[in-house]
Amino acid sequence: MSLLLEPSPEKIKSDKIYQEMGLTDEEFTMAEQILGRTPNYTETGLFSVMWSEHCSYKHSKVLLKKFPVHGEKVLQGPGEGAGIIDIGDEQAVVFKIESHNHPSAIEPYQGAATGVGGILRDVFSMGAKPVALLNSLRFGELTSPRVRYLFEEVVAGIAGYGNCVGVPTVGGEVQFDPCYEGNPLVNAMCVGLIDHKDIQKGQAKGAGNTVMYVGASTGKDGIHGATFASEELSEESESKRPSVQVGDPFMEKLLLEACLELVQSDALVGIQDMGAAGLTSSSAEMASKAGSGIEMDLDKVPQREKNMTPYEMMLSESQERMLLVVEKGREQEIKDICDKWGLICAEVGHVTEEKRLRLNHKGEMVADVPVDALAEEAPVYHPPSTEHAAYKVNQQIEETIFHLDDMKKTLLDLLQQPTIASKEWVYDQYDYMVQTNTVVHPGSDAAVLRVRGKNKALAMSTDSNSRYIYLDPEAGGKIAVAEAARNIVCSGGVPLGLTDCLNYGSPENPEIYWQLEKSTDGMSTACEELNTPVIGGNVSLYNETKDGAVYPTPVVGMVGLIENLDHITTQEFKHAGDIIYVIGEAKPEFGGSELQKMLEGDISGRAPFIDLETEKLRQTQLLQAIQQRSVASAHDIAEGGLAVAAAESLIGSGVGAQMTVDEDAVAELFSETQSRFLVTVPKDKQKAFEEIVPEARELGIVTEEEALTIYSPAGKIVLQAEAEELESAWKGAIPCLVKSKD
Amino acid sequence: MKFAVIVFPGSNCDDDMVYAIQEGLKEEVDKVWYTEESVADYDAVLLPGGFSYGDYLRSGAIARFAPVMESVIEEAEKGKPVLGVCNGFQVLLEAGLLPGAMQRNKNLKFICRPVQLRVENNSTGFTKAYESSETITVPVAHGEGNYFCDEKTLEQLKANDQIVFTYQDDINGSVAGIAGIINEKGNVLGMMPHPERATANLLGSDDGLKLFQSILNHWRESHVLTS
Amino acid sequence: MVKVQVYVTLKAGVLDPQGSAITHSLHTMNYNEVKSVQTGKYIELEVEETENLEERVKEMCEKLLSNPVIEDYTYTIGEAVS
Amino acid sequence: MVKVQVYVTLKAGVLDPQGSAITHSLHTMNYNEVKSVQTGKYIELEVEETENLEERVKEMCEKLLSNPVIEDYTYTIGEAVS
Ligand SMILES: Nc1ncnc2c1ncn2[C@@H]1O[C@H](COP(=O)(O)OP(=O)(O)O)[C@@H](O)[C@H]1O
Ligand SMILES: [Mg+2]
Repeated sequence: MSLLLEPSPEKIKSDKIYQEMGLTDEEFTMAEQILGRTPNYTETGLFSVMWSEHCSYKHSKVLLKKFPVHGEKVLQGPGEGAGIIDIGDEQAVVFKIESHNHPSAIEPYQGAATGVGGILRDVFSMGAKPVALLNSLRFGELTSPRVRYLFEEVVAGIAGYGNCVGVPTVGGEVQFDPCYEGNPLVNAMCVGLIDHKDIQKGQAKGAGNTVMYVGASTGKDGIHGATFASEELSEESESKRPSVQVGDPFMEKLLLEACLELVQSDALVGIQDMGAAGLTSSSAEMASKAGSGIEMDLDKVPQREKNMTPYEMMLSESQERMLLVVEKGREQEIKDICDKWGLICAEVGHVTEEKRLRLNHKGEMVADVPVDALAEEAPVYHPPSTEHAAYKVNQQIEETIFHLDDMKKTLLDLLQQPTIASKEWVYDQYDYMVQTNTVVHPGSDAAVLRVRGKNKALAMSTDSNSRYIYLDPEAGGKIAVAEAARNIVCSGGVPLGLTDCLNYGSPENPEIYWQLEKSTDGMSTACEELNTPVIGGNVSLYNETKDGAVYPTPVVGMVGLIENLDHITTQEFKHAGDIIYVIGEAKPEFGGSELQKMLEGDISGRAPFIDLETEKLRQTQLLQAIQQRSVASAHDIAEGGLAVAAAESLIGSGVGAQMTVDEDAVAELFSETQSRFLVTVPKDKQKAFEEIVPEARELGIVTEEEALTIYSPAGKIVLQAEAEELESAWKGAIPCLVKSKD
Repeated sequence: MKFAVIVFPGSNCDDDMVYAIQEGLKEEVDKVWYTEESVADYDAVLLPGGFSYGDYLRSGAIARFAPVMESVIEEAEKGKPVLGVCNGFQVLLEAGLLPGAMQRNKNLKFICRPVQLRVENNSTGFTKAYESSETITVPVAHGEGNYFCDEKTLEQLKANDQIVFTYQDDINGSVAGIAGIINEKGNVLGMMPHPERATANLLGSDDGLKLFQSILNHWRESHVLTS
Repeated sequence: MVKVQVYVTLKAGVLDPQGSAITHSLHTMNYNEVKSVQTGKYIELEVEETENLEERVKEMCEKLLSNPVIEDYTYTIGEAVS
Repeated sequence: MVKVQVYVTLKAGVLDPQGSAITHSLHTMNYNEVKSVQTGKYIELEVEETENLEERVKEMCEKLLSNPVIEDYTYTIGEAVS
């Protein structure tokens, strides 16, 4: 019935209805040429979602090609649900990060929850058991009630979904800056473990094989979610609200268990989750990757609502669904497994030789489109690029020299900056222990999970400092990768590779495209230098509101291998009497620093300098020292500088520290100079440590007295604070901000 | 000794419980699917934590009607040791094997962290390996762990020494700081904290192991006596 | 088909942390006229007409839809819906 | 004092996982006459009588008590209670 209400091909063309779906005039003409006729409503929908930025990467493809994606241990690079890296013993680690920014801006709880659900499916559809979740979040300032609402609901949504599915949320990061006020960033990452033999592909091989649908039934939710994610947020997005998807973590858990059983069956040929653009992308991509086609009977698609049109079914982004390709004749084996888990399972079509996506509905063919046109041949754009105006200005600003009267007050104030403050309020809500493998909890540099039954562990972390990237995209891009690697190294791991989520404003703005270009250049260079290939990722563009774009925020999710459980290292100071070292000299670099933001209310100037060779050398040495058991604690010096790093290492450790710093105490304590580490070493390991890390400079000693005392070279006290004061400032800040309801 | 770990749709700490028995206690354990009709062949029944049926409606409300529960209730009434952890505790409450009910944590948020517990009663078959009034560290992870019962029930719990664990600090608003209770007969224990998450120092604590050891020791004693 | 509406509320004397939180929020939003808030559940069932409908609804409420230890329930059995 | 009753339900088309789980559970308990279940919230407010009571109740519903993105609400403003 409602089919009759759909506009005819002629009307779609004459009234430019395709524009509402996100296609440009040129793109629509391209679609016409591909088909040799004007596409009907359903077909226009197929093109519009598959050629959306979210699915086709049309504005970023060129840049992604620059990433180094190969490595000895890489088993699967970009191109599948998630990348895979070998970790020995016939095992591999599978991981990927993905954004859910736009849904979260509209409905923060469900937006964040379904973001977690989607990334989980990317990982278990590869055949892997999800063992950890991480996230990377950006919000405006917590002084705004709307931001507090978004923050609380996003955290609750992540917790609500992950906790219920039973995958521990072990790490992440949260930063606050006014540029994210109307457009928060919610990136979720999932890490899985797999035996080599179980690795699956999302491929529709073998003409005649059966296409099966498993999981939740299809509703009208999320229709056009992919194009929605590819537009700027405006008042109009409000009216698209009904497209919000609701997550069902219970269904996800059943689907997860069923999939882990399904991949053990050799009746399964291919499997892919229905993510963005749902049934359309999963079918077209699986066929395209296998060089085949798919024909489906839409009447067989399990539907949650009456009278759904082919357009609605194909574009729905209902959650918790999977598409399978099954060897013909063995469908029952698959159904039995799904039955056991109480899941709907339907035969919806079959694989064809001819490389087309054909859809039948109520006895009529309603779409007939070449699969490669949808999955591979989206237009690729090389948008114009212009140096960002702010960059030149900032490069010319002289480094500010801060004169601080009260170092203790400065430190306490810094510890209360929401970006630096303890995130315990957040991770207290995440079940970070389920599956009982979490050795290092959230709160340290990287989370560490043991690999059950083996004497090894995985370290993982998400990182990005968008302030640096805004000031200097190339340097900032390098720093994002380097910092992630530092976190892995500090916990005793060898960085294996990374996944990235590129969150930017509109690529159609040449200055933003320039940010994208420069920062991915920086990231690529750092990946080469640090030997951390990019095995997958996600791009989220159009993160802007009428007040402007977010800072360029490429989030790096890195995973490392800890080769021996004895190598696991945390940032906490351990024993009184251990010697405190710093690796790396501080320079007065305050551009984009927390100190600058705190004192001046905004950022300006040059981002900190980074030399990747130095970075690599220090990481290699520190890791070696850790592997030779000469290190008691290690922490990278990041936001807030050495003083904040020392306070973080001391809080909760039950010990204190005395240190003597350089003449220029402000720089030494608060500068964010790169490639620096704060390390403690047991007395009897001092010599061994210094031999491995000759550059390390002794700063002082871990004390029994629970206080931080910092002396000048002349022996004068520069800063003295009780551990308790530091702790209450650091831990109290976020709960206090969240509670303030005015 | 042979343990059964009940698996409901959506259970997510079932494997953790299995590992605790296999690796921590080194005893035999099976996962028992919710549609099974009998747990009579097992020496103890463990209802795992996490979630079940998504914890929709109320935690444990739907699981309580899973087919296997009939046999669990029957065995519990016969005196077989039954331990419910977190979601398992909620199932026991819903099933009426233990008195009271769970509400959402008083701060309305999920909480996950290691907490300090006080062993209030170390004479049960689940706690004999602990010292009296010992303080132990065991993690919690729950959104609905705010134990409620009326005055009269609380009086009874106290009078019969049925309060087995209490929280050192009030983390969720539970009546009388209750973290775990046992039935009058002494064979059904429900507790919100997760002992199976505290069975190895690598994970932060092994204080939970003694609980499982207590079950084993108790079973061995009674087994030797009867055989 | 009959529409059954079930309301589940907390028993008197059982604390309602969610209700208190809402009251508090409403006050900070300047709805000071609100003196107290009680939260509960609203459950709508579509049921095929059966003989002992009311009795069976009662059973469902007692067994599953509410927890009698802390909750009360009421229900209305509506007109037949198409 | 006036008693205000607010009913919050999911908008049509929004997935109700809880409702499906309850339906399923009722079926395994042999209440097969139940065809579908929709869950929602029931909120009871005690409010001091004010002039523009209804308008303010509407505001509260829209701003706090319901989430207009996925939920609808209805309310009744009852007789004054003592
Ligand atoms: N920023 C990026 N860096 C590297 N690879 C990327 C990036 N963005 C996307 N990719 C890769 O492109 C492929 C398609 O991504 P996506 O459409 O998000 O996959 P899916 O829909 O399966 O989640 C994936 O293999 C992904 O890893
Ligand atoms: Mg996906």
